[in-house]
Amino acid sequence: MNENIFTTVCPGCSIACGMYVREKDDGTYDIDWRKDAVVNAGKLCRFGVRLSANLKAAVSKVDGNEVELSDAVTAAGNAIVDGAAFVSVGNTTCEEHLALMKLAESKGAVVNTGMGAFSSIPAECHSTMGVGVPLDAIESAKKIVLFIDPYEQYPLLVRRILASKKNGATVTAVGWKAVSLADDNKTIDPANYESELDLDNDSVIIAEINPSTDPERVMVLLNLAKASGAAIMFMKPFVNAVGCDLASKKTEQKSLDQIIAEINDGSIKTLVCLDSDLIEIMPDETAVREALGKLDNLIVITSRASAITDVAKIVVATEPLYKKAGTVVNAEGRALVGSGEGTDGIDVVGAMMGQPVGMYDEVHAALLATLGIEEVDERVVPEYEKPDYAAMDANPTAEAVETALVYAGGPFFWNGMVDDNDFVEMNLDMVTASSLLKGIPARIVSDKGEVAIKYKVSDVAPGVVLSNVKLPMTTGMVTSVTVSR
Amino acid sequence: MAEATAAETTGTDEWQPKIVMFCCNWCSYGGADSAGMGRFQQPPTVRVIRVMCSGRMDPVFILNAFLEGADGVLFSGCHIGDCHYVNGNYKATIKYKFLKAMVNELGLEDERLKLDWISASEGERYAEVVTEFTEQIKKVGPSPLKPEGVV
Amino acid sequence: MENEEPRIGVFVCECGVNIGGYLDTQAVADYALTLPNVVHTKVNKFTCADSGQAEIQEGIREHNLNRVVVASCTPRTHEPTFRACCKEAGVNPYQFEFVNIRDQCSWIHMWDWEGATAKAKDLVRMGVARSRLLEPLEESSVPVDQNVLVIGAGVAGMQAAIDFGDMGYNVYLVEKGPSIGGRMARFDKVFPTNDCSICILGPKMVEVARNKNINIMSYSEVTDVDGFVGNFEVTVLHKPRYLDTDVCTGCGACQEVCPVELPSEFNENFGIRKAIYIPFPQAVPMRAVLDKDNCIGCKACEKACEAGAIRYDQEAIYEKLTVGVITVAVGMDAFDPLPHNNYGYGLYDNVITTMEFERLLNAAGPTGGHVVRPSDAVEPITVGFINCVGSRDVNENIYCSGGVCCMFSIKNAQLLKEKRPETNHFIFYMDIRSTMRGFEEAYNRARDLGVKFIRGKPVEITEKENGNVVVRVEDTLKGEITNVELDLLVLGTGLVPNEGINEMGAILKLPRSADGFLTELHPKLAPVDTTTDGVFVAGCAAGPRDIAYATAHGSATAGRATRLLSVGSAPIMGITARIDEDKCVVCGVCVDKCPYGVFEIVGTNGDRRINVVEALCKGCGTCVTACPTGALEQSHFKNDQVLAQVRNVFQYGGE
Amino acid sequence: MDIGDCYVGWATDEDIRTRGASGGLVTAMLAAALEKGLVEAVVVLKKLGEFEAVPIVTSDPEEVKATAGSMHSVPIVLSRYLEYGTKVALPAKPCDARSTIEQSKRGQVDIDTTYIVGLNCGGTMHPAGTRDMLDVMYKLDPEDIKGEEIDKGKLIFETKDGEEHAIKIDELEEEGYGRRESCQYCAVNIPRMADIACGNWGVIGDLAGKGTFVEINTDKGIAILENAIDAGAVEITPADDKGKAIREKVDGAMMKVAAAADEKYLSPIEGSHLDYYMNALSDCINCGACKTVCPVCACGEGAKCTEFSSASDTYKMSLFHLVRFVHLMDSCIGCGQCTDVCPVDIPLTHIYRRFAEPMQEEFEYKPGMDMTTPPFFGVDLIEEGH
Repeated sequence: MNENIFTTVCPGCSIACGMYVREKDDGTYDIDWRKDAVVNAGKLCRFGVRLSANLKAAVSKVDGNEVELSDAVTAAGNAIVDGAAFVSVGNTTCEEHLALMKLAESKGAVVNTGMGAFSSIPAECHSTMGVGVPLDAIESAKKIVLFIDPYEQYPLLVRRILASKKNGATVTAVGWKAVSLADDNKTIDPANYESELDLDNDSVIIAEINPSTDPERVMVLLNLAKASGAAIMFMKPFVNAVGCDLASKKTEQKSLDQIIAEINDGSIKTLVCLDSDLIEIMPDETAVREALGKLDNLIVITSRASAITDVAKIVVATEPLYKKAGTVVNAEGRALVGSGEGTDGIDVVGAMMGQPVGMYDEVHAALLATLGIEEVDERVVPEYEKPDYAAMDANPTAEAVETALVYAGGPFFWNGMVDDNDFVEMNLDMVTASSLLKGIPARIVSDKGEVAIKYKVSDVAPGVVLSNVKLPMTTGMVTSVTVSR
Repeated sequence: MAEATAAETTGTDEWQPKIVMFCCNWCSYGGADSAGMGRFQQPPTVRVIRVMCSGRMDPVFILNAFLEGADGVLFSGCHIGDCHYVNGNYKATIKYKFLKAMVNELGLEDERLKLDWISASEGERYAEVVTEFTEQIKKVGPSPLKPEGVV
Repeated sequence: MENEEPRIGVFVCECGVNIGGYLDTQAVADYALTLPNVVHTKVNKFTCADSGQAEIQEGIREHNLNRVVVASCTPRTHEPTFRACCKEAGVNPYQFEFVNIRDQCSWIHMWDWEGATAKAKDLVRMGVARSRLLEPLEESSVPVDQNVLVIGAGVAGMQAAIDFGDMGYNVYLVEKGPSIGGRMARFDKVFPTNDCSICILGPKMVEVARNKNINIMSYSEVTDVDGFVGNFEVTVLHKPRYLDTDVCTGCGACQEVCPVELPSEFNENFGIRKAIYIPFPQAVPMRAVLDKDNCIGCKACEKACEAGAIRYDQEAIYEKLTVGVITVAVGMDAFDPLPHNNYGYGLYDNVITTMEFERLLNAAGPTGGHVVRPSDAVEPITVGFINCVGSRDVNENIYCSGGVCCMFSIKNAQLLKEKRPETNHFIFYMDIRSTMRGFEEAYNRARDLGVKFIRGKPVEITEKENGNVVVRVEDTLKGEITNVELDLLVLGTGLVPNEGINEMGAILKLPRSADGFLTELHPKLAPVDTTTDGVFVAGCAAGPRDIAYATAHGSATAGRATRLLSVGSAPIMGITARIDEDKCVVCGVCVDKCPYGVFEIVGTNGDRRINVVEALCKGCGTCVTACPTGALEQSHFKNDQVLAQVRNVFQYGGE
Repeated sequence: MDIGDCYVGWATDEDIRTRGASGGLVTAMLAAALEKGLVEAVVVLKKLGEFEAVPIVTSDPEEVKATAGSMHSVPIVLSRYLEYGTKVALPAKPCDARSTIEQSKRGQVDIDTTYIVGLNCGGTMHPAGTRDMLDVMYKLDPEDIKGEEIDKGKLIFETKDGEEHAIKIDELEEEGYGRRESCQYCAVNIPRMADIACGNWGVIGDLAGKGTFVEINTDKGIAILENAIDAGAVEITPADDKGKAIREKVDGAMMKVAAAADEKYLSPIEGSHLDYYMNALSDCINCGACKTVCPVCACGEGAKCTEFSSASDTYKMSLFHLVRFVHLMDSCIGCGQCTDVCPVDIPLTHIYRRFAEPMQEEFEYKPGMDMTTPPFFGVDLIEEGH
């Protein structure tokens, strides 16, 4: 009777909370709280606590049949042709991402991180967009403006913001839903952010960039930060989104929408996804499934079973994140390594381009060079260059909705998880106007279909049906709907 | 409809609490029926939920009733010694002790939770218990746990 | 069926004007139709009438209903009716839900039309919410063993045994004492006819002994009962008599020679018995019994016994029986005035109890039928009787002993007066309760004989030097206080539960009422049934009653039990506890909580699980409450079904 | 050897004796239990860093020996890690021992196959809090720390340069550092509910610092110690009366301190209780960690508190918390785990204690102190007796 202990990070979002995994003889595992972890002292949110139930290991497959890993690797190696597109949004280590970049390069392509905003915004802004402020700095801010709902989207930020309040900070939330810890909840036209928010050097802006983020909004926030001197932190839905961004050649990338468009117009025939499930990530699930169906080859290298592994032509299954050797860079820019020593993920990518086993050290060294550090020390946040950027022209439209389902992503949303607690939120007026009954699911209808789902009465903006889970009738991050009993 | 007129004159503007009451099948539910048989009038504030035994009275039910917005919760079973199921009502008293202590510590008014034994023959007493409890709740007012917008 | 989309029909009863006159039934029905899954509603004049039931069945057919909600009177009277109605039309009876808007709404809010209507809507909404979650259930059955156990061989138990035996069922008649016969064997005469008690009981005892189907187990006790209706596993302890009952002839030679003299229990401790003795002359079985606690081991009896029946080394035997049904007839005790010295009993020699008087009066008793007073063995001239000793008394027992003691005193005064007309008799009473046939006549006869009735509760008893006792009493009819000097005072002691009743109740899992007697299933409609299926109660175990009443009960238990025996199977209710083994963590809390022993932990280590013996479950749901995981559920009262009601008490205001 | 006997013992192995705390008796005893087949597994504390060790299960005696001298662990939910009936020995602070006993009452641990080796405890510190404290109070770099100990009311850190840095614990706790709050008011220091209670209190004279004081509490305690002696892994000598008296004195002093802390931390709530609790719980993000780590909760993933409560409920408080308040009233041992893992820093242990303490006092039931009382409203069964 023996147990293996792995120190690792939670793959739920870009905070990268420390945890340790207790793996039993039979390969099952349990998560536990690593209280000395520098990120969040071992505190975990619902996603992390339930990790072992949430994440299912992937199985190698070719044409839907289970195969040995080596056979899947061979099949993948043969199927990856020149002109293939590569996606890695940041759900794995920097080293694996770098290895994939090498593979892509050998096929004359780049690896897309899926963050459309990065492609549309000048490169000198990327560092600011990628690496945020240290989490400790949130606690010592004097003013915090939230463009996210920390409770649902990034639950582990809650304690940081609460700490800041204890230290005397005021918190303003701008968004669809009143955030209970905020001193002030506002709906502001983006044109008036600067005048209404009154920020300065001691302020921190917390917002999000995800694959569906409108670059115009990012520009507005960058301008706001620049004009006020406030620090800005963009949270990302993926654990290593920052690391992948740092490692990537950003400007040449395509957004996920572009990739889907190119699949649809036939210019992409082969797609390689590294721990990135487009079906889960993109709001219009049916459209993505349709597009993926048009590919000649969909090759998925991944550690976990998900929607995309069911439809992929080739699945190359790698070890779970907690077992992997490698580096993850979280939202603060802090580089973290776990105690895992597995290099399957890198070795399979190497094998696909005919590289011998043992590439890990090489890519790790390359990563350190990219990050500009000598060794990974989780207690030290590396210094990142933050070039001054020019204010950009942005013409964001004030977001107004009639009656619309609006997605606010959270760990469960981005990881495609459902559980019994799935629900949407709307305000009391909407509930009574729609004659909803207590305890009876609401019926939400869009052009594409309908669902019946539990609802919760919250302080949400009029006309908004807010959801943290994906519903199979949406067309985008905002979908026009009707609500009835 | 003389009754309607009567209702209008009884001052319906006054706030009427909503009380959730759990009754065991054998005694208290029978007591409630007996109150009807005897036409013992009482305020229409109580919503009775029938369970087989007061021992079935799960603290979850009572806590949930409060969270739903109950201004008061009554629960009732056979008199001690008369339990149809040997000693279910005795077990209920223990749960009640815990629950009562819990509700008190939580800061809900003590008056909002009450256990009373009512036998199947005690229709008049049933009406008295309901009437008195309603008055008691009217004095303490609406529950602070009542969610916004529910009636 | 379970996953079928609910299609609910709501039927609102006007009950003539009983409901319709006090709340807006049409508004309730209209409201119900707005609720999810409700596809049909109808207001009936009388839902329970044939026409109303036909409307339900028509609704089920026309709208393809799979659930029915009736808002009318109370499930306590009408649930079976509507369940049967639903079943006939193809809806599972457990998917019928009753909403009480008459007894618990219209009748109690008669002057609040609006309030009653609003409440009725709430109740219907709660009912519909519960109905949505109701699951179809099947009632199952278990086979019934054809053997019968009767516990207690007093007159009630004997009657039950005879009836069972005559019907052809094998009966185990277990009696704690060395002979059957019970209390009645000790009475002199019985009211109101003044028949000689043993003269009428004796033949019945013989009848029991002769009945081939009755297996008398005297000097035996039931120590454990496991199992459930139709399949009870009974352990009987046969106490050692220290003699071979097959060899003993009941000649009594042993008791002649035994040198140890002890007070005779049969004679209420007047007179003596020996350490080895025959309980009484008419005992069945007519066998001796050796009281080992008091035996000095002289072995005189062994020498005297020509049959050679004595066995000093005999040991107790535990016998296991399997029976299908059980009649409990463990009888009663008379109230004991000794601990509190009620009316000077225990302080003054010439204060005795009715039972003692009964033995003194008995020709076969210790005095040969001469009533003498204890202090000087003189036959008394003035005798007083106090009724309600230990009953109708807030300090002792509040209940009335059913008129039994009133009649006792009347009978005894009358008997002595008839025997010795020179005697004077006073009966001190609160009320004379002569309720049954012939009782009032007996009362009148006593008055005609000159027995004096003084309505009043004596306040003080004093003893004079000559041993006479003086009763100080307010004659509440005259309104004056008098002192009555008596040669002998007899206390009309009430009936109390048998001392072993708590133990018996625990063994059989039967609840006791506040008066300490066993509780019948229903005092009016199921007077001999109990809350444990297959266990019936007869005679004084379930309350004070006279011989006729007890005998009738004995027969009644046989009748009720034969329903199960003759069919050969017993139904098991649908509302029992069930366990979800995936959720169960085998914490075992339910094992301790269940009063019926439904649960047991079986298996070892990782395979441990809770075994649920559904047939034992009475459906109280206490275990479900105790279960912390929610793995245990009570069918038809599942957690989510009850919570659905709780959660539908309230609604958003805009509806 | 009899129940109630007290000894001072040490490991015979030189290496274990010097590396282990107080002569390495516990380590040697656990390793011997494995080696001689008394148990199939041992729970050991694996060091994740200077300030954190985690419990793991092993069948390898070498791994047991390697952990000599480790410190800081959290109460283990033994049933989460082991199948029922596994023969196991575990080192246990009083809260570990109490939680194991509570688990066994709920059928999660077979107490007959579980050897609880109790360790005296005067409190533990949260690793992250310790780092902060070193930084703020001691002005030391946490990475420079080599060891720590408590002596005469002072918390002493030894740095790699061999220097000792001491600050009074009172002073630290005044500033919000030091031991976990729940440890501050925990009055159980000597684990007499364990099979055998071990610690350094009462080891005096030449043996001070080189021996472990043990008190035998059960037959299993005798078995595990005798097993170690038979295996030649441990040597013992009877404890002398002076040592016993000193041990009692230390325990008494600790209990007094705890009582004072209890008074301080669990002082009456001023103002509205409901506001206090609503406010305290308002930031809950429904992660369920508090339940998962709770060592006296036997339920699995599904339980009444979670099944009937949903994040979609529009309630002013969550049913989850309210149900747990009731469920823990008779069983909370105040181990502090829920507070430790709460991602929004709700002082959960503190809150549970507020509900549990009055009832535990009323029913005179201190959970985890013995095997005789059944759990979860089980107190009624005792009352039923009379």
